[in-house]
Amino acid sequence: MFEAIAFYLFSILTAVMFYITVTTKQALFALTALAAGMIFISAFFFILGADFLGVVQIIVYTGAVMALYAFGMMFFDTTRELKERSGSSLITAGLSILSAVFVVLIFVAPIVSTKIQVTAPLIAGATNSQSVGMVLFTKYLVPFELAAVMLLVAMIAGIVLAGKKMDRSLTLMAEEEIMIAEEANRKVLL
Amino acid sequence: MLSHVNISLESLNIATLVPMLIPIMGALFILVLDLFKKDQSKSMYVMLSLLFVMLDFGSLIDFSIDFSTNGTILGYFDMMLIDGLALLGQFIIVGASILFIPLALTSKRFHEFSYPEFFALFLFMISGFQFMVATDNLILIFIGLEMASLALYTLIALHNRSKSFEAAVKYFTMGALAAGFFAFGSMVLYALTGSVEIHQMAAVFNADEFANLPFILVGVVFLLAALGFKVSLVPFHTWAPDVYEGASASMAGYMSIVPKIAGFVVVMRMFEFLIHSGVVWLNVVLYVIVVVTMTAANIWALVQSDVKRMLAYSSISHAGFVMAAVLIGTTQANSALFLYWILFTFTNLGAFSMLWISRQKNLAAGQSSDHSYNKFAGLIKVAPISATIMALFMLSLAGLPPFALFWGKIYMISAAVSSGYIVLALIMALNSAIAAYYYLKLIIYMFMKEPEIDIDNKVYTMNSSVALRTIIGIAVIGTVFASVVLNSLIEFITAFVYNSGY
Amino acid sequence: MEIGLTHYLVLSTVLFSIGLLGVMRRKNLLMLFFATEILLNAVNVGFAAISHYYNDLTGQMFAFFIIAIAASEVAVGLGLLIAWYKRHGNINLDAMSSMRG
Amino acid sequence: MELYLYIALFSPLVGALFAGLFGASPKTLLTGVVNSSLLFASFLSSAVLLGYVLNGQTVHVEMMQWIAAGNLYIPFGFVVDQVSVTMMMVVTTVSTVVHVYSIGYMDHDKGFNRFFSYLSAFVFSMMVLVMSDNFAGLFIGWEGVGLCSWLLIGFWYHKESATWAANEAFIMNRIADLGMLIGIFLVYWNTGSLQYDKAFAVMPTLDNITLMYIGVFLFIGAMGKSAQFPLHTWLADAMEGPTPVSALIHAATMVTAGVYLVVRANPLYHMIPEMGLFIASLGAFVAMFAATMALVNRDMKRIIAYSTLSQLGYMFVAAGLGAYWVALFHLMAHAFFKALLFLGAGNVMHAMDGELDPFKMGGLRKSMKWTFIMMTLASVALAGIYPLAGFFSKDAILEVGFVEHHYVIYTVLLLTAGMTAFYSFRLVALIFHGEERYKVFGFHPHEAYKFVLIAMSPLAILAVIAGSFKSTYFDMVTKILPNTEYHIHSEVTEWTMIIGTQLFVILAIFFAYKKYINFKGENKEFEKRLVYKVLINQYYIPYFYEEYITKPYRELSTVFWKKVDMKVVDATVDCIANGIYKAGENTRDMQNGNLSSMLRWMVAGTVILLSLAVAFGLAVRYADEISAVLSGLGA
Amino acid sequence: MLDHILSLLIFFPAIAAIMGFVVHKDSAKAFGVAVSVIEFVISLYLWFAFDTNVSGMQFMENISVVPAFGINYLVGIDGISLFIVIMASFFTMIGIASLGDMKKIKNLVITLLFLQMTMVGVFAALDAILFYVFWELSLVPMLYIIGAWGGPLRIYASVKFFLYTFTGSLVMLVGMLFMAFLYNQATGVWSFSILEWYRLILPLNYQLWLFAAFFIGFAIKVPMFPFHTWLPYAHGQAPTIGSVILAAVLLKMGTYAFIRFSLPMFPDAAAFFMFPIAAIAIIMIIYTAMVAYAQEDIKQVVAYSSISHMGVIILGTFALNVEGITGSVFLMIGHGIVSGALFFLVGVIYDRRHTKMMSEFGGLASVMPRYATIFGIMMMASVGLPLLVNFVGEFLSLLGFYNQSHIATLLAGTAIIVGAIYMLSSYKRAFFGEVTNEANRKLPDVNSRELLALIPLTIIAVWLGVYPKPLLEPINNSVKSVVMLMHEKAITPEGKSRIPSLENKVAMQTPEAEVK
Repeated sequence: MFEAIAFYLFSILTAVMFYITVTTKQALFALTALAAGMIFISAFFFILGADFLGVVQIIVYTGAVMALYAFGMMFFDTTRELKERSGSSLITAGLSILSAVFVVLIFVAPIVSTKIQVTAPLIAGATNSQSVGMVLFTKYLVPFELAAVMLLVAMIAGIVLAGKKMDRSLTLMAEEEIMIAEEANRKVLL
Repeated sequence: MLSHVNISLESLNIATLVPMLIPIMGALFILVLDLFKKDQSKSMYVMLSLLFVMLDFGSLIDFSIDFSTNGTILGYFDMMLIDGLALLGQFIIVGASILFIPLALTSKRFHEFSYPEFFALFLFMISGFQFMVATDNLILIFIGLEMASLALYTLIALHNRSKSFEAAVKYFTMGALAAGFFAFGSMVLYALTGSVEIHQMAAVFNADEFANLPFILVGVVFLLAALGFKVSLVPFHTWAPDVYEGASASMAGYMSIVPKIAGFVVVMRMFEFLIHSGVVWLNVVLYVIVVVTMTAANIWALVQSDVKRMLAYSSISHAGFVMAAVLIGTTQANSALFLYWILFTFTNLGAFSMLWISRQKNLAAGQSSDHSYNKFAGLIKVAPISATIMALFMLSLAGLPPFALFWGKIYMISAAVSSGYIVLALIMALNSAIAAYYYLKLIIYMFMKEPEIDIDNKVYTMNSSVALRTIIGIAVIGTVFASVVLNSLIEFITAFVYNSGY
Repeated sequence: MEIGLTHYLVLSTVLFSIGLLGVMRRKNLLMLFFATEILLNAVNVGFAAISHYYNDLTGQMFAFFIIAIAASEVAVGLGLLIAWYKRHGNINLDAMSSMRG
Repeated sequence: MELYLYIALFSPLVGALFAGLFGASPKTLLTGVVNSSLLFASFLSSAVLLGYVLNGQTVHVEMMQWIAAGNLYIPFGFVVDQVSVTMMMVVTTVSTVVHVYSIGYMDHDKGFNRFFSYLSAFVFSMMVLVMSDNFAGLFIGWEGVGLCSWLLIGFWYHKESATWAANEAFIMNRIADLGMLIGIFLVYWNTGSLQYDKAFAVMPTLDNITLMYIGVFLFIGAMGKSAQFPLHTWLADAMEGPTPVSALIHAATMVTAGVYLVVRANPLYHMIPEMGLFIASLGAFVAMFAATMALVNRDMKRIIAYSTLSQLGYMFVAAGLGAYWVALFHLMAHAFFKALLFLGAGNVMHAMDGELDPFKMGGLRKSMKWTFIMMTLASVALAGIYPLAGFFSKDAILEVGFVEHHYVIYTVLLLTAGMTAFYSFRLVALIFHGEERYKVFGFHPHEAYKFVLIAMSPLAILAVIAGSFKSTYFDMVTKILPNTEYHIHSEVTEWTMIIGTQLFVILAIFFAYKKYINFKGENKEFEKRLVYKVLINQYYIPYFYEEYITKPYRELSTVFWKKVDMKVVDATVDCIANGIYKAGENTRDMQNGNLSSMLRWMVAGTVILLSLAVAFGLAVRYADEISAVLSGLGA
Repeated sequence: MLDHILSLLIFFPAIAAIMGFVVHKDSAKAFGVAVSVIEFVISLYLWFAFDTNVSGMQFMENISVVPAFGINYLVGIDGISLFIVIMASFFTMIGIASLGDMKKIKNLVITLLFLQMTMVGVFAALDAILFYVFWELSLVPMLYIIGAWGGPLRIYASVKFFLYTFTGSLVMLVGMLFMAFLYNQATGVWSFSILEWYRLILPLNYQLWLFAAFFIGFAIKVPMFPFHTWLPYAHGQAPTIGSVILAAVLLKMGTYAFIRFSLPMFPDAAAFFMFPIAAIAIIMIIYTAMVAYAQEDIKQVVAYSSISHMGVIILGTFALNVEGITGSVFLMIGHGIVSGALFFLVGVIYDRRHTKMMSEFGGLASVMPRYATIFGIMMMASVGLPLLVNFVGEFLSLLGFYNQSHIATLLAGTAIIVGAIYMLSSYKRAFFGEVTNEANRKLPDVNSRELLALIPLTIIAVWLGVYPKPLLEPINNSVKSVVMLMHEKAITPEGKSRIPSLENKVAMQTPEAEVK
């Protein structure tokens, strides 16, 4: 019973939050609603016994991602309202509702498979974090490391793209201009 | 309580990671090098990257020898899967990268190559694609895909001009959506099978005799959308022309080959068993998608006024053509896919390199885009060799014998014919005819028109350098003399594909 | 009333659709990125639920990696946006159509 | 004897090539002399061969293989037998005369050398035609004479009418040649050979229908060359050519090729008498039909041309009724006097600076005595007055008609004989008698060169004496032709007929003289009559052809080109190409560069696939219910 | 030498062409002439060495290229292809020799030499893929020739030419691949060798479909109605040399391919489609002749006349008996010579006046008598006058088909009438009458360079008309074996009855494998 109440409560809350995120015209509202929605999602993780995931969700999303977005927003000065033409909102809404309806239509029928073989079963008696750690560092070690590399890539990409060197474009400059710029640069460095 | 896990190191088969690790190491090496010693010449980075990639290639050769004697190699809790498909895919990925890297050595300076990070990211990307093809675990596929994609977005943006940002943002946004689709599709299939490994899924489906067909189809649809985005099938292709146009020509050429072959390998792993298990729906849908992709892209290519955009659409069309192999699903078809793509690599990369070599920094008066058709008008008079080489690539793309793509084409059509897809074969053939028109258009501009824009002769070989000319030379040789190595190529590919069970 | 897997899957789908809605209608690129986050989060709910009902950790693993992917995307996405913004002074999607046809 | 055969055959060819070498250079008398001598050599050889044949032997040679494919074997084979030697004699005789005559006639023409080249080429073709031992060789000659006829009619190519007439002649002959060709095909596929002897040997085993077809198609070929109705119009127009050409080709030799064909194919036509009757009827009709047109015509050469046509009709009557030797005999006799008539007309034309209207002449007998004599002689022969050549040959044909009980044909021919006499002497009277009307037009007539007249004299002599060869000829030629003799059983009837005919003809001559000897002004009233209009307009047949065949053909061609080929066939092709291109133009907006719509496309694609998946999934899940419902609906 | 004479013949011009890039442009023509003369001499030597008594393939070479897919470099010639090969080298030779001062002459010479390689290759290839390679490759030089040296509409014309034929041949390619698949089904190995394919007996429905697929490729090339509209454009815009080679050699590829592929491989389908194709041939003959009659441009007259003549060739081919097929092969050569010469002749006047409209001319016979004479001879050859080259072929073709259908032959026979109509009327308009246009009054007659091309053609036209035996005999021998093979392979009663059996059998290939 508790589970049901919690499920419905958080379902409605997340849905509303996310809905606000995608519809509001205030960027600040959207950001806040997104953050709230993500926290509510972590609630599902806790309900489902995925404690580790819940914690990661809160830390990574609400902590890191939201912080990043917040910085971005400050940079972009998007507190002012952004005029969005919604000429084809009908198509937009229609498509998303349709997709939901179709999938739901299928999901209301129960899955009948009986041949499922679990590859990484929960380990009896271990806490969620323990078992996650167990799996993560055996079977999923390669993806885990790769994810690390991916984060490195993302970091490099972020730095490079936002870096100062991007301010002038060698691509568009004639060879002479580049020379002059390099000279100037060298002087500054000296 | 948790018990200790005892795993012998041999059973992990860590060696399977070597081909992917080489570029990662290379990337880290470059980053570290940059930390210690700033402002190195780009040529050094180019050669370093080239070395690493060639090393990678060497390791692949090693693996392929291993594969042909011992068969499929599994590694790391079955996470890694080195079978024929993986090897062939990696060969193309790494091989195309070898051909691509020297293209950085242009005589004019472009922004991206001034970053050591460019080369690091490039190597990371290769590794990402390699992971993507060398596993049948959806998680690893996903991470490899994302890693490669994120690097790719950056590489495009680093070209640093308005259009390349636009291209990168568009690509990125759509990529994010596609990632959502991929995740959702994986979730559905996971819900059905309790596994994220493709062979496992296949086992479960077959055991159930596809009892949950509607569910399966939902999963398949989302995966199809995600992978269709990657290999640019209509209607998930919309990113392609804009991104190709925004990216530098060399990068566009690279994009038309490497991400797609990675995508095709995944597609093949994912859909081949479904096709063979008699899911009629998938047959029909793929049939339609293949035909629409070929035809629609061709039709749009007809009306382009920019050569690079035309080549973008043509690449989409070629992707559709190759996608037919997945639909046909015989060993011959799957071999044809790889054969086609290898030959396509030479030709298409060559064509894009020809554009790259002629890329000027600022548009001349009367020129509407970087590589507009009228820029090439009367090229035969100004630069006869360039014109001839370009024409060669165009003819090859059009499937004119005896140039490279012709052989891929007949092998593919033969595969279609041999498994009863006569109508499909005809459609493929007729599409080649439509395609011939726009390739011909460029030839006509080059050979039969008078120069329209007053540009300096040097424009056409503005970026020319020994490295670029070498690459183009290799592409020319590959295009013209494809028939010489064709037999061994076919035998090699067929053996690999067949031994992987496709 | 028992909350079954189906409930979670439906919830996941609904959230995913909300995300799609956002992706399609947002013109502010930053807010468009929010929507893509929603997509991934929706999927995460589903994975966690399936994982729970099958007593299998794979789903949680997937969700974990999705979170990592989402985080990386944010970094790259923001980097791109900053670069674009520096040049054009806006992050309006409609301003971004120099290539067409 | 083979040597003579080759000399007879090839010396004209040598002449043609020789003259052809000088084709573009200015006139050299040499060509005329050389060619004439070569023709004379050919004549002599023919004569030698004639002597040989008269001894009852024939020459048959096979020079070389021409076409061999499958079972078909066609050699260049030549045969000199009784029939062909007759033709050879006629051809070489007339052509030698015409060659010599032409030296004078073409004296002032720029194309002198060219003319001789063509003329000799014609003789060569004609020799091939008559000497060939197979149908294919015959066809070579057949087409060759057509070509030379085209060249010679259009000899004065700067004249629009001449080139038009040349083309008309060629094309009309081609129409007939198609029939001929089909006939040849029929012969080959039914008998397995195109050699005369082999083919005719097999023919009796064939069924009647096949023979009928062969006969019909071969005769169509003959109709074209011999200008039988309805393919006759070209002959009169062919008079645009130089007069020696008219004499040689369009009177004496080429136009009789049709008759020769029927005679040559006598074993065939012998087996299909119905066809023979048709040929005879057509011949009789043409004889009359052409004669009527000759009655009123105002063009000297055309009158003679119609007369030729009429006489060809006679020949076909004889051939059709099975009297092949008679046909051939008339062919020979006719060649002599008709050529003479034409050559005389040529002299007159020359004297009158090319004027052809006899109404503008008159009284020329004073200044052109010899011509007058020769033309009168020829006209008398043509009219069939005893004892000239025409009497023996033409009377024989009348007799044939009578004996075979085809009285209608007989009557028609008899009437035609009268008309022949009338128009011949109308011409003579208008030209040579009466007032000297030409003075009004400022002509200064003069007699032709001496050597020209001398050259003509053999013909004049032959026109007179040819009749006396009849029995020799008969003995010779009936060795291979049916030797039916046509004798009217009762002597009284016979004499009545002969005398009656003679009287009738003489009457016609007098009538012509009376009417035209003192011709003054033109008879306007007569010209308003319908009969006159019909006749002068050649029964409106050329008009009909022009209006209902040539014009529609031209218009249809234009329609085919401008409407069908350009607007339908080509436009369809372009339409497909443009359609594809337009499809691209119209849908390229799908790629509008806006990220939102790109994302929407992607979602839309997914949703469409989803809907298909759902539909399919539901259909599979409820397959039983669906089929139950459908069967309930009676589907 | 003899073992590889065909390869020599194929690749010699190509290698020479590549070397030609180095040659200075002033000497390019001389170089081209030298190369093509050598090539022609080799081809004559080929004829000399050719054993006319052998009906099968000679000078065969077989090098395995892609054994995994059954693609071989397999070449050889028989009586059917021998003379077309010689004709190809002959026309290239006189074509280059008679080139006038043109812009970019070096490019043109090189292109022509490449074209020669493809032409010889097509007729010598005995492997379907090899055949296809040359077939398609021949489009490129022609595209360039039309597109770069053509008239005002040259780009449209060249693209139309290329795309049209390319499209058709792609359909043919699918047919080839299907054929190879059937062969694979029957024997278990891949092979594209035509000679191997001959051994395959196919059920009727396969035959029909395959025949249709090949037909589209060939019909467009020939070109058959209603696929012919590219031809007038191509001819109308092409430079003289382009038209000459197009008409003389390239069009023959289609008709040759019918004999090489369609007939022996699908005898029953050939018999089945005989009448529909005959109907098309008749339309080609009559309809295009009428269209030709309506033309105002003298080159278009010749172009349409080509189509009309190709109709006769097709008809002869589908007579399915020795007479007809022999005739059609001979007519290919005849038509090549005659229409080639006619295009040369049109080129002569175009060079002088830069117009091809007949209304611009008139009375040329008095200004240019030699020209008029040669034109006249060729025109007469074109209308099929006996003792000139075309007659032999036309006669045999029609004769052959007469055995199959009387009415059809009667209709097709109108070729000799309608042909005469348009030819004579065009000739009359251009050559006869008074000289009305002042510009024509001072036109020089044909010069020695032009005579260099025209005189040999005239001589050949007459020689082959009078003494066709040297060509006819080898052709006949080879055709006989083709017909025999067809008769043996035919499975339907219709096929058996339509294709005659020949008594004295000359073994060529005996059918072995059969597709179930």
